Amino acid sequence: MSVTENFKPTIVAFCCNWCSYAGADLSGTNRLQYPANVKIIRIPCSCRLNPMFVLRAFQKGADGVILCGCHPGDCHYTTGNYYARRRMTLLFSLLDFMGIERGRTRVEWVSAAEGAKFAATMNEFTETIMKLGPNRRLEDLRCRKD
Amino acid sequence: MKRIAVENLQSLFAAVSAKKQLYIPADDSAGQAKFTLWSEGTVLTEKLNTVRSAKDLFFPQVENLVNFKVSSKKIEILENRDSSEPFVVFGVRACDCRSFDILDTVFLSDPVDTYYQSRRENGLVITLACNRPAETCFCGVFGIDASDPAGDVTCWMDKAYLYWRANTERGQELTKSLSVLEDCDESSVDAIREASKQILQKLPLNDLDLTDFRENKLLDVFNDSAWGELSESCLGCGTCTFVCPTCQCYDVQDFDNGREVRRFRCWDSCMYSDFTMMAHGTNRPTQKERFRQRFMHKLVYYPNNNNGVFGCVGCGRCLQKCPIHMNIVKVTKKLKEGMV
Amino acid sequence: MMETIRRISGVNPRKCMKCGKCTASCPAYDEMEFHPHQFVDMVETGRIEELMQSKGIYTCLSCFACVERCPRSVEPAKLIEAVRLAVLRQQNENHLTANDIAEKLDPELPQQAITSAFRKYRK
Amino acid sequence: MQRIGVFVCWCGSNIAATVDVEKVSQVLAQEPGVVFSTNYQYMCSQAGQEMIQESIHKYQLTGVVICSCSPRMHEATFRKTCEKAGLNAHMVEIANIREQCSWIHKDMATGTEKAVILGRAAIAKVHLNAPLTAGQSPVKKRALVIGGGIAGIQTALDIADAGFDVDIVEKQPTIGGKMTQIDKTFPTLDCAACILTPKMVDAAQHEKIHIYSYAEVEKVKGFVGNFQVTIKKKARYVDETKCTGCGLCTEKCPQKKVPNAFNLGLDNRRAIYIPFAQAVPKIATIDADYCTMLKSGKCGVCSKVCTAGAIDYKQTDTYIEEEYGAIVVATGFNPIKLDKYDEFAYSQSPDVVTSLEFERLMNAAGPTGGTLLRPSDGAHPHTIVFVQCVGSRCDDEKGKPYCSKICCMYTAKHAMLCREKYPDTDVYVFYIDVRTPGKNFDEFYRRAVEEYGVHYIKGMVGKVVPQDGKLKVQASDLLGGSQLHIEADMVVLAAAIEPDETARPLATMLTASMDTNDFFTEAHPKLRPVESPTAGIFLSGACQGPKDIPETVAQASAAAAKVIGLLCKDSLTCNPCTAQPDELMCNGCSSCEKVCPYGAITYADKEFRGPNRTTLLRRVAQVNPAVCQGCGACTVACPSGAMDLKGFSNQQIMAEVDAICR
Amino acid sequence: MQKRLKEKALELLSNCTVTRVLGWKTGEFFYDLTPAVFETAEEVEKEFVYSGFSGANLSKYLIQESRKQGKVAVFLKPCDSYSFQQLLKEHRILRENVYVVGISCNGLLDMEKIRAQGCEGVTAVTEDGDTLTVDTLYGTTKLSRNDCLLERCAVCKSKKIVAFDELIGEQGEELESNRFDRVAELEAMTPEERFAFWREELSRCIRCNACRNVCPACSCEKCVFDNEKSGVRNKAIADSFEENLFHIIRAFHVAGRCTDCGECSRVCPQNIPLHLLNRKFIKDINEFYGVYQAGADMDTKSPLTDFTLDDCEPSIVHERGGVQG
Repeated sequence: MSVTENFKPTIVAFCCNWCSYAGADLSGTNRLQYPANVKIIRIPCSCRLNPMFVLRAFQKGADGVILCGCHPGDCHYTTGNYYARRRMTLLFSLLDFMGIERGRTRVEWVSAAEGAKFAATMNEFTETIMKLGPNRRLEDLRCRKD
Repeated sequence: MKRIAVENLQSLFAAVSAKKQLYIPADDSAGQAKFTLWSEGTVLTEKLNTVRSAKDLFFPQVENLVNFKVSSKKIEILENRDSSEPFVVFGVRACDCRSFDILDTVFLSDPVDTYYQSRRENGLVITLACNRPAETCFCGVFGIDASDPAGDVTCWMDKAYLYWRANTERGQELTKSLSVLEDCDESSVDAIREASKQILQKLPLNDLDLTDFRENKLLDVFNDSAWGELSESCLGCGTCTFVCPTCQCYDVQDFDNGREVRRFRCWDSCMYSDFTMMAHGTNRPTQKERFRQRFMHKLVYYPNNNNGVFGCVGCGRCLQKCPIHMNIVKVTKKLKEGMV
Repeated sequence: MMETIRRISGVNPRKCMKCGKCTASCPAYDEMEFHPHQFVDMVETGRIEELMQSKGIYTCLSCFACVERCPRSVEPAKLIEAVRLAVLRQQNENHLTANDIAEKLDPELPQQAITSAFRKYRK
Repeated sequence: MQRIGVFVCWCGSNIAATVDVEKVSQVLAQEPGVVFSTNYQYMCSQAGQEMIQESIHKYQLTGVVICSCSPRMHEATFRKTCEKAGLNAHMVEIANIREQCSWIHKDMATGTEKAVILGRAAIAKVHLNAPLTAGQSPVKKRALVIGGGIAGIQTALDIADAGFDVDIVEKQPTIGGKMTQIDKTFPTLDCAACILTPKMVDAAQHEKIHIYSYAEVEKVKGFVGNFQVTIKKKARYVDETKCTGCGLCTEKCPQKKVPNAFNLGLDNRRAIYIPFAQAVPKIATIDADYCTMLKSGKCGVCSKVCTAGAIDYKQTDTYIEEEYGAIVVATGFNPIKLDKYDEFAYSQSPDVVTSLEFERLMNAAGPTGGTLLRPSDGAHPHTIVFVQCVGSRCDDEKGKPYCSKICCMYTAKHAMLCREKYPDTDVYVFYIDVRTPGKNFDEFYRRAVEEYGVHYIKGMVGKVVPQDGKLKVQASDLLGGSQLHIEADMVVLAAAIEPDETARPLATMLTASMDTNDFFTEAHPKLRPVESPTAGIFLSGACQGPKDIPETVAQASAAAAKVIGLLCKDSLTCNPCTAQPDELMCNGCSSCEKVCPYGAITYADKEFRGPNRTTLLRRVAQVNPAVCQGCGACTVACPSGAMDLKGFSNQQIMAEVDAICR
Repeated sequence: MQKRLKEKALELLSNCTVTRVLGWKTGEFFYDLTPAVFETAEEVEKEFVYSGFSGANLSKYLIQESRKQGKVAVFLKPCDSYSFQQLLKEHRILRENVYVVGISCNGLLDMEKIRAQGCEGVTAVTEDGDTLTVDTLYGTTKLSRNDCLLERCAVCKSKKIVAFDELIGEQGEELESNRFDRVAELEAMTPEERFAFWREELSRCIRCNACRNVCPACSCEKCVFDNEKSGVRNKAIADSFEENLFHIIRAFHVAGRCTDCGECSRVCPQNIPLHLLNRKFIKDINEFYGVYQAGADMDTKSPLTDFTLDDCEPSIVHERGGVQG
């Protein structure tokens, strides 16, 4: 159990440049706290997220991966998040099919005005990952930090 | 010669396993045979042979070579050899046993591949004569007697007994330590061998004639017009290579986990488009050249360099597993047409 | 106490913008000493005791006109109901006896309202 | 190997208070490729920028990482800084250690550790950055204004006065919009028509303005500077070039029972009509829903009376394709439908009217000729109740969550006008708050109360019941602490306003974003209020949010200024972060093309060198960098990974992932 | 059937409709047929075979063949015709250079299944209705034909030939198939069981790439797993993660394009049921976005290059039934 007690999860948040990255900035501007485990990678649009990036993150030691994009209908590029939504739905379903914990992956739509939602989402997601413990089912042993 | 009743096989395995790690061919979850580390309950397969050859135990598909650590701006080199402990492999067929000779020629000649060497030194081979060869078997073509294989120890099996003959010093040493074995007469296996030979003679591929390839016809074979047709349907996958007991090509790759770099080698296949890729590209641009390379190597280059010994042992794995059923037998026969 | 009321009712009185439409809609306005918008205000400012003492909470018909009309979905009637429940839970008083029913009967009033009120306020 | 410089900003104490900037710059100095690392109080200051420039020269930096505030804040600043020092702008990466680090963490150790990781990710990315050069795309010097209300007219006039061609597309047969229906304007009470119609005429006569009336935008393609727009001119069955606007047909048409939309259905018009006397263009239009000739082929009266021979029953919708450099949205607003608010009896009594209907009833050109009469019996009303905030300031389910902004003022205007014209009427205004933030607005409202004796009552109307020709109004008086029962002759509802229903499909065509209420979103709520986030799309008037006339006109001119600024340029710098296919790996499968929202991807059959001196003809994707906006949808649709995105390449993103997870 | 196919091949060659015929060529044994291009009548006469072991899907070869000089004839079974049409849709095959002879099909045989039923040293198989007579070096056995069908044939989704110039045999119908049963069974397991199942299966992978190289959808000019620049190139499975990575990404890349032709599982030397991953995607697509069959027509948009405004959210994976992980 010591593993879980000292567990400091690594969480990668892919944020679209136009809504969610701005939403993340806003939660900073409003001084809303969320765990430092969450590290944000800026991508132009949620549709830029290649499933390979998600798997890469798990390989290199991430315990949770979350994608944040504009709300459906609000995509800066009009339709990007609709494609992202289908891709991630199918990817997550396949991961689930392969027995990977459902909670490790998530998609959340966060607008530029939803600083509070961003922080709340990250707090909640981190909590979920804390409960799940370290990623063991989709890890690369060569990357394990011991 | 020793023997043990078939129903007591598990106690033999237990006795060997008590001394060294023991690998035996056992069925995996898909019902295919695979060399498996023996533990209580591991049962010897009824299949003729394993899907992957016994090569895996001496030349694994992936093997660590060395690690680098990059800290600030310095590079540190760290030894990262997979430890090789003494082990015994039971149930190696005559074909696979012969493949070790071929691998030895490659890996143990100067410069010696110490990774392979340490495994060879640590590994004791117990062969098992074939009673029921498959239609795809053609080891006889290479002068291999499947009814009397080599190895540190040779075994035969019938319904009642497993017969055991130590061939080498190492084999004898192991035999001595195994009290479960009982003495028996050398002639006990004659009947088994005879029955086996009867079958071996009837195998459909026995007529494969390789004599023409022994002569130095390198360029003729290389330029044969049949290669295009033969390779046409090849998918360029690595199945034949990876199930082959004698293929020994590998690639060296690095894996960076962000804190240190692991350098490892892994099997490569000359059927792959990026095999021996160089800065200028590849010198085998189409599947025809890659396909030709594999068979030229086994049928021409290797025998030319090694006193006429072919780089194939006739195990028949590629015949069974090739997705499009192209194989060394078909290639040989087709090429022979051009040699007349 | 304020929290209890909020919990029972599920109403957030802070959503109220004090427009008074509830009070404007209330058919029992004249029967009450506190009116729907005041209920909301009193719950918000914590004047719950006063409310619980009030007879007005029993003159509320639970017609839900205020709930229906409130532009902010504050739902005053639910607050009143919650206060009544709080009273019931606290005091077990008998607010409606069988004898009281006759005078309450009104052809305009649905029978069901009487029945449900009787069930609720009878000890 | 890049030579990377790392610059850690303190942002005064904004970063330095929770991030040990000294430590961050020291640790990052140890990263491979980093040849210089420092920290400074304000990197964005003149001195900070000079320090970066000097370091670029001194250490021959090929890449720069700045650990500072959000790239949304100063990425552009730092890129320019580095560009001036001779470094390509895209060799700069920002690690966001303020908004996404120092401001969300309280603990120095946590903040520092995270800042280091974010810095590493930026360094890892810079290692793979390549200099990018933005392409140029030409600007079509013509603007399109969608909507011909006061906002559209003002924008068009301003753009045209600057010397650029402007087209106005108006869906109604005339321009003018809502303002044409209004009687007087607050707070000055001048006549709306008197100030609007000259502008309409100006627009019609301006040589740089072309008006497409009775037309709609059908399709929009392209991007800033190069929009291709298809405009649908709806069939009006009247030849615009021949019609003189004499109006004879509108008098002779036998179909008299057509609800007059201009008067909100308060009276009837003919099937062929000119909306109002000052319509621009003053051309008749046949209402195909009512015209017996079009419906059954029997009639043809208008054709017979038309001396100009302008009637053409065979006219069909026509489509015009035009190119524009900029598009202005000025689609305006409408009052909401009141079906949901039946407590006010709007559907039960004709004497319950909306404020806009009330405008028509007060208007000299309206159905009653400017005399205030009850629609039900044409009697003079003596008691009028105005109800504020109908459908505004509601919970999402109950109506619009926003304040419609204009109702307080026009209600004050209506109340005042009633009392002025008919001093014997009692006028009640029920309000929740009276909101009068505007020049001379509160004075106006106070005049209504003090000089005109309008009864302002804080409270709300609960229900209106039509009974015996009267309207029984039950309301609360919160300050008086009573429930009021008023017998009114008329009830006027200040209905909330909402964006025009054409706005949402238009936004989709324009790829412009909208908020949940269908108002167009501005690029920045404070600093770029008249631009849409979609480049080349500008916002004018109430399509962006509720506005009164002065505000609308101000925004219209502001949008025009922005358009002029754009059209002045001969070419635009394109987004350099575009998709780029590796033709050698492209399968030509069209997956990328199918997901591209801009149609930036086409295919070409190209010859490639095959093995053994052969040539192969292959279908490969081509990206038009002037059209590509860099979303990256194609990069993921591409199974072979042939399509990559410059500036956010697969390798760059994976390097960031690696750095964060390591 | 073989006779009719041979006749057709000869006819097409002799009347110059085509210059080449793509079919199956005889091997050393009765079962080891190799896809081959026949250019002369003599070759066809001598070596052309069509039998229960002509399982190989020939459509992928057309990517190359249709780009060569002259027209090529190809024999496509119903399921192969879906692959063919999907490739057409992706502009990979030049239709004008191909003459498609659609052939009806009553299911193909799986040598692995015959061997798995205890037949060693098989020398001949004769089909007689529902029975197979298997001659081996060690005697003769009779097997039920149904037990020896390729997995994809046992759960055949369609007997319809969706693209052809000419038909031999009857045109068939799309079938009610129970092909998703196994997927559903796995879905009903706990995540731990599913994880254990896939670990066991995928741990056998030797990354021979047979599944990829045989797959008609995996026809990339250069696969990401062979491409140094992709960042995911690898040649061997150095860690169990890479097993997952390869098969997840491969399944994802063919999602919406996979016709469920089953070749991946047929060729896997380690008998990994790889088709289950693809079928899971197909099942999900059918459930989330409406029934879609890749290759069934030329027009319908692939579900991954399409969307609707009210698609389900990814959280559906968390919300729907089954045991939470």
